[in-house]
Amino acid sequence: MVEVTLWGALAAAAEGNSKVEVEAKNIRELFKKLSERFPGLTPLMDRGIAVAIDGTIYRDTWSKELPAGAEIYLLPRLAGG
Amino acid sequence: MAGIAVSTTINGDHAEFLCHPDETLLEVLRERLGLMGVKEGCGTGDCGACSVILDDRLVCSCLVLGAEAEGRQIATVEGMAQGDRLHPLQQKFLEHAALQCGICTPGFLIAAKDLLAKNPDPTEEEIRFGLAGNLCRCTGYDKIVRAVQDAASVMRGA
Amino acid sequence: MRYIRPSSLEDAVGLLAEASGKAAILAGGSDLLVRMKGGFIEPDLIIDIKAIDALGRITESDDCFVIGAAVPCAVLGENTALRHAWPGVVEGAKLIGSKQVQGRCTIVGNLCNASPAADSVPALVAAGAKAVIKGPAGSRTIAVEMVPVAPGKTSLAPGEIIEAILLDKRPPHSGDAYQRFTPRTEMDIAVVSAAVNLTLDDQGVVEKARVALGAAAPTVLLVEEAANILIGSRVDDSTLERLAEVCSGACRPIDDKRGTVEFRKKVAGVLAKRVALTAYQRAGQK
Amino acid sequence: MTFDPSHAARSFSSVGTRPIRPDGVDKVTGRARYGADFNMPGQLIGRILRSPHAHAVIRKIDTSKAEQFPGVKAVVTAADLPDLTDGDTSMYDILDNCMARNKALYDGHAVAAVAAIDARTAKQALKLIDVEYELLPHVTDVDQAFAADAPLINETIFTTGVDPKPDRASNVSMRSQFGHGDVDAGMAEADFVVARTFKTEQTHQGYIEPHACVANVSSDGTADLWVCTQGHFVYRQHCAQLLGLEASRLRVTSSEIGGGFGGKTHVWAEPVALALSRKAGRPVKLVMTRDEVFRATGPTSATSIDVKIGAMKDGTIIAADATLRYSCGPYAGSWAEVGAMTAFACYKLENVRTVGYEVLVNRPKTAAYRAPSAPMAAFAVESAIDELAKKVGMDAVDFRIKNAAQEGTKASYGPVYGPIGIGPTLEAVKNHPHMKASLGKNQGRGMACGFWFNFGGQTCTDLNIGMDGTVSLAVGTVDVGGSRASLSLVAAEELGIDYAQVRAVIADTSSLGYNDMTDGSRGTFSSSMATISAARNAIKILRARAAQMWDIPVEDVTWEKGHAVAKGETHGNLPNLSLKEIAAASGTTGGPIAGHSEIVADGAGVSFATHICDIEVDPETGATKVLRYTVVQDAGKAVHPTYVEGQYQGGAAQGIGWALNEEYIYGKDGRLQNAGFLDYRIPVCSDLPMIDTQILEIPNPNHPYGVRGVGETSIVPPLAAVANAVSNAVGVRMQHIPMSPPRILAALEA
Repeated sequence: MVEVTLWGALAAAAEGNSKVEVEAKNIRELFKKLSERFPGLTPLMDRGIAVAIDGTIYRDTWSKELPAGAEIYLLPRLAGG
Repeated sequence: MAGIAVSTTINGDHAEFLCHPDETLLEVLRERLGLMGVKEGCGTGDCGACSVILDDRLVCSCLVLGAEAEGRQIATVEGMAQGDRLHPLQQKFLEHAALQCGICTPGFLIAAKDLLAKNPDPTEEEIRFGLAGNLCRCTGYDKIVRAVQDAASVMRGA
Repeated sequence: MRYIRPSSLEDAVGLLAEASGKAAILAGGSDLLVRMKGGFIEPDLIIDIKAIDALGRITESDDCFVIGAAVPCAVLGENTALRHAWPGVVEGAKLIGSKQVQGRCTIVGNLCNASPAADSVPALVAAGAKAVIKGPAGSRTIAVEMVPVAPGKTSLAPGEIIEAILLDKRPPHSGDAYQRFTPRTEMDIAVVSAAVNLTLDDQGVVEKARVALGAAAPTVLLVEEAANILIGSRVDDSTLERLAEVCSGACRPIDDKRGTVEFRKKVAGVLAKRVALTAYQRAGQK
Repeated sequence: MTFDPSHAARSFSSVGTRPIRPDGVDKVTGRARYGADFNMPGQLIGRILRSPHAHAVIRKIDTSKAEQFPGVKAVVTAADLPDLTDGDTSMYDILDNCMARNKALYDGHAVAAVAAIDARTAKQALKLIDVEYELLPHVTDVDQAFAADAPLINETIFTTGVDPKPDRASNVSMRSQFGHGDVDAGMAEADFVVARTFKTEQTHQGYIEPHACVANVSSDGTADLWVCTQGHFVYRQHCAQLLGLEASRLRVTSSEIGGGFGGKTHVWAEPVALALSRKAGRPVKLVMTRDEVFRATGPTSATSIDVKIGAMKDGTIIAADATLRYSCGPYAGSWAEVGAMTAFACYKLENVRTVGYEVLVNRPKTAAYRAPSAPMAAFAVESAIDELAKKVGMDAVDFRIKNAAQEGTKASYGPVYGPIGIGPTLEAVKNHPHMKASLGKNQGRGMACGFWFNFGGQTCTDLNIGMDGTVSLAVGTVDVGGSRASLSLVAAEELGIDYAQVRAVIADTSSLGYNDMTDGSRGTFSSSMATISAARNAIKILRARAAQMWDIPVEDVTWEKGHAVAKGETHGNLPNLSLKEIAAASGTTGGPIAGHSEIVADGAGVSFATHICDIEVDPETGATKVLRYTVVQDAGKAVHPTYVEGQYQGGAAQGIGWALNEEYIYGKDGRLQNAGFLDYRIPVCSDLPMIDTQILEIPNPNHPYGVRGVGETSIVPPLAAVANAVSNAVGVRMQHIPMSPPRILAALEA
């Protein structure tokens, strides 16, 4: 079980929850479960979401494991210049 | 619209071409003569990427008509190196990393060549004002100015 | 479209007079080619006047300098006698565009472009320069300030060409100066500008003065009231303050992408003060 | 990949040196080929017709006269680019931006295009296209567009990120919020509070090379595109999707790129060129004019930002709050969101809240510009921080040091930081001689901090070892500022050979696996990671080949300084085999030797910088002169320090231009008034001083050498550093950027 923090716009789409507990071993599973629980998140996830695990931001490595007790943050997937 | 026959000298070599009355020297150099080192950044004389030396004057080739080249001497970046020996400015631009993307570089080299021909030992301020007609968006000009200073010193034999 | 390079002024005037469509004079090309590129003008005939020998020279007679219509501004700066006599005029001419543009642009082109912000015009107006005009009906000579009548419009009749600009030789103790305001140090168009031309008496009192402002009205302004303030003074602080006030008041500028009405008024006065001081110092040294 | 701590003490042999770049000679001799420097046999010239109106319904487009004009070979409109985006709204927006469908949404929006035998014919043909417009009310200002009664730009936009969902459409496409703690309670507790509103105008990346491409679609369904881009693989994806082509049948070759800075990260005219080529059955070259570049591509957001920060008497910031409104052009964006994330990223804050609003306006579609959105937020926050430091009575640097984020700090945008460089940059600035130099009359000094995330992303690299022992490195991240040099250094470092033995090239989309574009400061970070891994894969093969040549077990072969070294008691005396010797024998030991790498380079380390600026202001005219400028930034590890300095200096120069003079100026008619380099004033050489740099190296724990991206952070602090310098020089807080002379004079007289 990991605790995941959602940023503002995402929390609004997750019925106002800014923190949710999810049983997930990696990023792929996390996205799948969140999407099942809060269908409103799906369009935002399609637009792109990054995951910060203990401060390191992952944009594409969906196989990345979520260590127990890790600090997990969902963030918008950003554009750069 | 009949073409105008023009006979001119480019980088020391005789060149002849036909051009439209409203065709710029920049268009002629790039599209008719294949001298693509001359770049177009704006086409209105505001960026200096198309700089060439026309007789003894530094000009933007986008503000010169091809027809005006008749009987003149034109120097472009393609004529700076002697065989495989780079011009000191070219060498110093490389050593100082005075280019990032490099699109403005030919114009800067030509402008700097003209500057040093007229003022072999310029101050930093003279270099900065002398090159103010050439825009560079990558470097902040710092390394360009240093490269010109260094090249000037090499060219003076110092 | 045709491109013709006549070798005599008469031929040029003839071509211009006979042109059936739109004809354009090409000297430096730094305005013409930009307007052609932007599609603002599509001439049927381009008359390149640079092969006309007399137009490419600066000559000196006993009483004046004659600057040919095809002389690039860079050449003005290289003429020692002209630079010494009319440093303000040369300053203005040398501020047009970049070094690349300097090698091409001409003061006559700058004048005929009829922009209120033209850099060389205020100093020419302050200098009392004259334009020699050749046309189908012969020659005439008029003050340069009579050439532009509105932004982009001149008083030249169809078929007329400006052949040269005349600048008088200077009496002793004379000096002129020009400054413009631009956000960048180079490669810019005047937001507002000022030129002052002074002649002093032996005691250092201003005897004659002309003050001109650029980009302050639809055409360059010759501000007589400002000149009157300088005349009789030693260009002291209180004179300068009054000069600034009068110049600011004389402006009739617009708000545009380059500046606001308030800014132009204020800075016109500031620049007038600064150039008056420079002109006074220059005059005192001669 | 993780940082090898042994590198901290390691002395690199290639990395950290400053050799001449491999593409340098071509660039100083005029031989390098940029977007417009390529031609194809039988090529036509394409030109685009653009809307002169800021907001108008396109009633009818009659192209018949243009089609019949001699020399015209194809005319296209939106009908030739049907919507194949299948519900992908961001791609639909890109499509609509390439060619307006129902409405023209800004001055410069493409409405039709022609391909003709030459540029003159194409230009004349554009005049023969009749477009019937029905004008609509427009809005170009971010605050006016945000207002409830503003003209509506897109009736399908309902603000997301608010609960409940709004019942009517508006120009606000998204609200986003970040932060933690109780800001209101914190603010109530504060001994000192600064609250101000700031505004920044829209700027353009200002690359000197206009967008250019040559498109060639064959009747057999294959296509080629030569184009200046920051990401040819991304352009392939976009073009294939928009044109209905198979990605593998569209080969995209990236030309040398004459500057991008974020402006060449998605397609603009390329799909139009392909559509013209498809229709005409001939190659089409399309080069934008400078006017088109300004009117129709690139710009960054204009912003309006409210900031409120509270501090205790001892200088601790107790609460920080910001509301940020960012314009995104006429399509939904996520620019304010990034501004909201970066705004307070430099600080350790218990109570922080940022709210961002994306605001649609009738201006060109906003594109990324170097650390997109961060400079404006930093301007607002760092200006308020400076003012707050004064109120508290602390030195501006000390105040920031006291509140700087550090390892373990919970960032204002959420996660906890690893090792970071904000503190060290501030300490370096505090001790910098620049901070101690004296100032004259009308002169002021300002300093400011900046933050940027940096990205990694998908990366693919091939390293091929030739039989003569030279190495060809094929990279897929476009080289925007010297990365071929830095990647060659990395390959040389890993293989233990000379830099001169490596030649890096940018491979086209048919020659290498997919790569994300060069954005987010990722070029050297991610391609160096892939290069290291490709080199290590090649070394495995080199060791195996040496083992074969020696006829010993591969476990007994190590790789040291460019040589296979035999270990073990029985064959420890074998003479080392050089890479060159192994390569020469490769034909008989199993064939070509190569190393490949396909990775997602995650773990880009965040980056911080602190800048110092001295400025002189003419109080009578508002004119400014930058007297001295210093950049201190963390690079993690500088692979090619000269090009790292170049990134620092270039970002600073762009930021200075933004701070002082650059801005889009729109008339009441909604038309852009300064679409050229004369009136859009980027700094010229005589406007700037030398820009001093100091490179700090706080290793990124997620990169084997500790590399962090360096390209973008340098543009974040300048707006604020310059504004603080001007404010200190004139004694009035500057709140509107650019601080053009009329604005400074108006502020002085207010």
